[in-house]
Amino acid sequence: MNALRSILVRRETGIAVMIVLFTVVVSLYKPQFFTLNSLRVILLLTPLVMIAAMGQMLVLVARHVDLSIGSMLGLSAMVTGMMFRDMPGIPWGLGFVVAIGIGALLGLVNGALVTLFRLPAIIVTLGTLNLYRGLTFIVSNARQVDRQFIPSELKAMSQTSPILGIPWIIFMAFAVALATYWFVMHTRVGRQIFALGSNPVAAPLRGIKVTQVTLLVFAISGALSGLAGIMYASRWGFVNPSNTGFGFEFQVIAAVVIGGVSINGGVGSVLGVVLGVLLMGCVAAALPLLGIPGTAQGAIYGAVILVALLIDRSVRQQGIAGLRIARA
Amino acid sequence: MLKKSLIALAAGLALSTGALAQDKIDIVFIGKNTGNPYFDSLTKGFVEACQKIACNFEFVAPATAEATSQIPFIEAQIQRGVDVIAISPNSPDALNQVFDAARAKGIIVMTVNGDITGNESHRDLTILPTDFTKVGADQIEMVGSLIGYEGEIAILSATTEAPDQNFWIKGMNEAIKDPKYAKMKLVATVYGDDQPEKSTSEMEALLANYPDLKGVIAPTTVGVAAAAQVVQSRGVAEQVNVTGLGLPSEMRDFVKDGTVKAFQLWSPYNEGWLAAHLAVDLKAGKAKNEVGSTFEVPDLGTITINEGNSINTQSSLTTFTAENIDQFDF
Amino acid sequence: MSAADTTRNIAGREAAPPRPLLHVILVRPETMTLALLILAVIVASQLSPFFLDINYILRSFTLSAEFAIVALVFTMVIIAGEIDLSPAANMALSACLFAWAQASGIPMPVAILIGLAAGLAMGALNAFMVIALQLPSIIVTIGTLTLYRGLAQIIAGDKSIRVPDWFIGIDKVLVLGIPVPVVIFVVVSLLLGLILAGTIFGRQIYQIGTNEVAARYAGIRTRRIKLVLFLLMGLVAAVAGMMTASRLGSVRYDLGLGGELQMVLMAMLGGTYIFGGRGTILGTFLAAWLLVVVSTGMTVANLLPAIQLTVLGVLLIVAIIATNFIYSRTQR
Amino acid sequence: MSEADATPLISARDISKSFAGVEVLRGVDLDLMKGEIHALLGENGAGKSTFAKILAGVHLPTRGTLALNGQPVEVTNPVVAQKLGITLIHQEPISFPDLSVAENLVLGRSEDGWFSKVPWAEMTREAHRYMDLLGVHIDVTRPMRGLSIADQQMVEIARALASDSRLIIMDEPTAPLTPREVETLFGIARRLRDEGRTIIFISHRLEEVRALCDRVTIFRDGDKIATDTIGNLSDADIIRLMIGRPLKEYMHKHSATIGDVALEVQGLTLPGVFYDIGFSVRHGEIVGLGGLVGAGRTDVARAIFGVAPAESGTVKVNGKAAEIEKPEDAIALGLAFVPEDRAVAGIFRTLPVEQNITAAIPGKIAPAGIIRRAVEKSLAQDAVKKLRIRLASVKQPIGELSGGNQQKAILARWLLADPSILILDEPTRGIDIGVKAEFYDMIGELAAQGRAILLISSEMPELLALCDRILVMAEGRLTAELSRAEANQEKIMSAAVPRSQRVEEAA
Repeated sequence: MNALRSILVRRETGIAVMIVLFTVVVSLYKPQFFTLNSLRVILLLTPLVMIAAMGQMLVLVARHVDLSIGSMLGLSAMVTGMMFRDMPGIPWGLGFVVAIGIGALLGLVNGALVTLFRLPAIIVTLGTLNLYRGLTFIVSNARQVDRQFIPSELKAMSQTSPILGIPWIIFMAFAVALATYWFVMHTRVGRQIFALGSNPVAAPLRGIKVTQVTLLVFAISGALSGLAGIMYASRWGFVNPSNTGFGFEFQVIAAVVIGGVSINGGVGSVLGVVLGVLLMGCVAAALPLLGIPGTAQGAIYGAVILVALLIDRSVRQQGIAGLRIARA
Repeated sequence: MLKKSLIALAAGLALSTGALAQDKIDIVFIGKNTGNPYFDSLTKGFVEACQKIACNFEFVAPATAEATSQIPFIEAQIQRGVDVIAISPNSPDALNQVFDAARAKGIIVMTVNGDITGNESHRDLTILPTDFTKVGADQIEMVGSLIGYEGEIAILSATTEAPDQNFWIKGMNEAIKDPKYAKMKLVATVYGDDQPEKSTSEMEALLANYPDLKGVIAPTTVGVAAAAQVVQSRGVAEQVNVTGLGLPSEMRDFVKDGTVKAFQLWSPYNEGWLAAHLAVDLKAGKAKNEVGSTFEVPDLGTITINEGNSINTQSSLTTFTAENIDQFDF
Repeated sequence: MSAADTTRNIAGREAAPPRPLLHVILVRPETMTLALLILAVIVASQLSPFFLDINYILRSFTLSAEFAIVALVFTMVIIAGEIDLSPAANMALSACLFAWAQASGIPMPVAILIGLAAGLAMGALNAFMVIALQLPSIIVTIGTLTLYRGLAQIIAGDKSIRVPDWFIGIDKVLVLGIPVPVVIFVVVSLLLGLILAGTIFGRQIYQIGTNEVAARYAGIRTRRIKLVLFLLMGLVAAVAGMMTASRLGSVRYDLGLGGELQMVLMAMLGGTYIFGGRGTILGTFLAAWLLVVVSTGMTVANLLPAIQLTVLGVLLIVAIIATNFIYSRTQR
Repeated sequence: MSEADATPLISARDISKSFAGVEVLRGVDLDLMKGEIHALLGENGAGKSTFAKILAGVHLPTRGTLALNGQPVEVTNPVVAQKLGITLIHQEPISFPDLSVAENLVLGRSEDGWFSKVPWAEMTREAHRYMDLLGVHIDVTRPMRGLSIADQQMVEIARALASDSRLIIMDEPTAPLTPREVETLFGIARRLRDEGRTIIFISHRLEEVRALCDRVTIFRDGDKIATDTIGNLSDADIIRLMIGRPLKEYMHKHSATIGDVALEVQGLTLPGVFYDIGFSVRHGEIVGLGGLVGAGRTDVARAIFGVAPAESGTVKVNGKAAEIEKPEDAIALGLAFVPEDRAVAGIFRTLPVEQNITAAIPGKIAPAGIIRRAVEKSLAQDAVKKLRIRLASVKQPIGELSGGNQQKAILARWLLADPSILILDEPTRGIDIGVKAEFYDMIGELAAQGRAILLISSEMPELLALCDRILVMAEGRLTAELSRAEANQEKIMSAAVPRSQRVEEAA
């Protein structure tokens, strides 16, 4: 009884139910939506968001926020793309190292500003959002890196599939999600991130090195944005200084919030975030199929975020009410 | 008091720089946004022209292509006192007021590679890369030749209100009525908003909704690349022919691996080249901005100013195929 | 328990000596903003000979005036300990509704009323979610910002809606040589500055932002004051939306896109404390000019937006480091 | 004690502590033996908690040395303390509400690297073992959030066991517990002692100390006054040592004439919090409201004042039924409420003292909505003078003032509103002894002016000294009403301690 109740009030169940309902309703109108290929389309819409969402989840759990992910994605993708362009013949795998490394470095800068100067992350990352985007323009001289310069092996990752016609990058995204799951559930520092977000005052009393953990969290967010950056190059085959990663933070934060990560820290699950990302992907894939004009997309996203907030609140209130009954 | 002296100071400065630049005219080209590869080639036309003739050229552009982002840049050029503003407008009407202000100062305002349709009275002239009335028919013919003049086709456009694309789509709808295309059917027109993600989703939806689709026309550089990528990754390039308007630099791979057999465009370089020459000639009085008047441009020959003070750099579209694509470096 | 004890113990010492008056006057964030403003003017006039023209600067200010006006109310919302990221989207939706109404033949005064009512309604929705449902305002208004702009897009599509010729050009009308939007900005600044600094309403905004629980215990009507602020935000955003419509001559769904960033920049550069309780209208007033000078100076020097973005990012970070430093020095 | 155990577990020598120049602990020498339960007694602010926190590494001593098993040690932070085997259990335990019970148990113990694996299965098994050992039934996989305070304490104790702590410090652990829970706790404490561990027990309740502890150390005003075996001291001895002066010195010479009923409460109920509360307070009368922390006293006051209104029941002010739904309503009726937690519900930390003082009288400083600075300043300065608030300037942020002066400013805020009914919730908590006396005088004076005063206090001497009548609450219900003549500590305490049958009634 209790176990059932606890499953029912879990956030993940709610999102899963929303995904199922949404799929059923859309499939009634458009049977094409309920096909393996459509699953592939949905999945192909998600890998970049999913990877960055893992980093954002950790940042939110630690009671911060990272608005600069889109610009970190853009800058690391640009540097990597330029490397491919200007050093032909360089091993394509090196791109991953470079992109992730640059992303981690940019994330560390965010973390350092937040911890050393004790600044609010929302403002710091708003500043670096502009700063990193500006740097992207400067290093690239406002030039796009064209398709022909992106190694074909890299591009093939978004197209060739090891199994079931599902391309490599989707497996990579799920691998990152699994790794994150392992990281938050099974490493000491992963648990410390949750402890830190759950009670920042008590954390140092239990030997949690707050500065280092915060730096780590921002560095991970940056590194994953860098990974998403090189995957952008793989997926779209170009890197553009103004478009690449622009507005990405909104998609990611929306997905993470829908996935049940609390902006008050301490709460969040990888499964919830994965489902949140998938729900967003379902909506994005279904709209053109239903012939809903792109102009409606913004309003729908806004409504989804607000609905997620309302659900969150009612769950929270039920929790409190339940407590009161138990105490009385 | 302070204000007066500031104005005097500014006026003095403006005079002195104006005097310096007397022999060369100042041209500024304002692109839709920075980092847009299309304008790299167009800008090159300006730059190389100004190396040969009497003009100073500068390129500026806002970071994003939204309707109002170009306004501060136009205001700045007015303040700088340039002679000619060439611009690819981000909005057909939000710039009217600031254009009027520029023209009131004697600056020639020319729109390049896109016009402010419906508000033509707010600019001096427009330079378009080709005769837009023919684009629709050319594109229908192209897709027809690729699919053997038989089967379902669809259009993947930019935004629903993009004026040029809508004009061409209108042309396509007219052209397809020709008996030659009787076995072809235009089943859908969708809009990818010139974003790769959105264009991809729309293309995927087209393939899902119309399993018998034979051809897709994407008359926008972002759309055609996204559509090509979808058929490439789905491995359906043999069944679905993607064509449209694209940049050789973005399409080269798709053409070479056979995903796209042919697509079209014009020369952005020539737009810049022509605009710079025309600007110098107008300022020097060698050309007149009147419908029907003509002027000479090296390499392009005699150019006529058409109805609505509109100029075309080439009469019809260039077609790019695997054979010729390596001849183009933009 | 231990945290409370620690604060008690720290507070347990004797009263600190007062700070010198000069220190009080000079060591405040607005001083920093003013210094940056002066510096920016000097740098900009070195960058381009065309910059130092008061008419040009005023004209350039009109391009940001709508955001600047909204940023003043935004400052008050932040001081009250909340945030509203939706006003730029509100500007777009109320302007779209207004333009759509007048374009479909509704008389102009009624259309204006529709626009204003829409702005108020959007403010009311924010207020409802934040005050009545007690949801965090930052996430609520990120949601409503997406929603409002999305609705604007549904109403207007990608089309521009024209406004009548007589309505166009508010920025071209001069009062004593000053464009009307600038005049409005100055008047609103004075008005809100006086309200914030000199009335009990303003005082209570600071008190709520400093400690909302204590404010409620002291009988301050915290919910009502926040409601007023959110409604004022909605109303002023609607007015700003229509001012933008007048300046551009047409309305599109992307009107004011990215304006929330400008407003945050203005408030932060002006020394408003992101967590509430501190900040002034004077700071935001100066910061608005600072922002205009910086961006105009760079634009007229034909610097690429790359540099502009970088400078803005650095400026924001420097400003908050300075603000936090100043607050930590003045508040022991 | 046998000679074999002669090496004390902890030897503290000359431990002193100052906060910002104020010495709160002076030269304390104390030996804690293995296998003893040692009580620390003293009034609030006597230094016992500070001493405990120095042992646990929360504070660093300004002077003095500690030795563990005869070896000198430096306890620089709580993590070091944990490693040395010293655990401090807070009254409201510090926990990570979103983490599971088992995780809370082991967090901070492991020395392993960041990326070493969390041994879930082992952790859960171990947590179960400790819970079984303590004889409590808590699902160790559920999150900490929502656990009762007693259970949270059990988790803390389990944590001490898990890290094999030799010294366990319990800071007022029994205040929020029911008698049954207290019994369980004591049983565990005794068992731990018999295993050779040392327990420091901080409490105000003599009967508990007597029931549990072997030795007792008494603190007063930062000095250690005495250490002795509990059997050697009578209650009277202990009280005398704690307060250092006869009780009656505290007595306020109350000369107010008691008038009509000012505040009358009937059947006030907020389910789950308090039930059927009824009492009255007359003009000129000081009515005390005693009981344990968590008995619902503050909730009743909050309900009367409209912060969190009751669901049923009536409140009458000066004989008229009053609808109080929010604090504004209460203020309009002439009520004032000085809340318990100054930092949370009282002060505006960064705002000037004068703005803090005038916060509740907008109508007086800004008659037409516009603030009259001169009026505000003179009102504030008068209040500062009258209440002898020590500060540099009324423009100073209130956060720069000492706790007692902050409290005076909050009191000043309400006195400016000229309330006829004043509710004071723990008004002297955390205030220096000298300032306390000032407060007692002021409270007496306020009553003498004809105001009705409801005084909530956990300090029995304070209630006994000041009040005309004393009400006592336990578990959300009024359990006693004592006149001044009949009131004494035993009666208050016996009414305050929850009884098991009352628990059943409530359920």
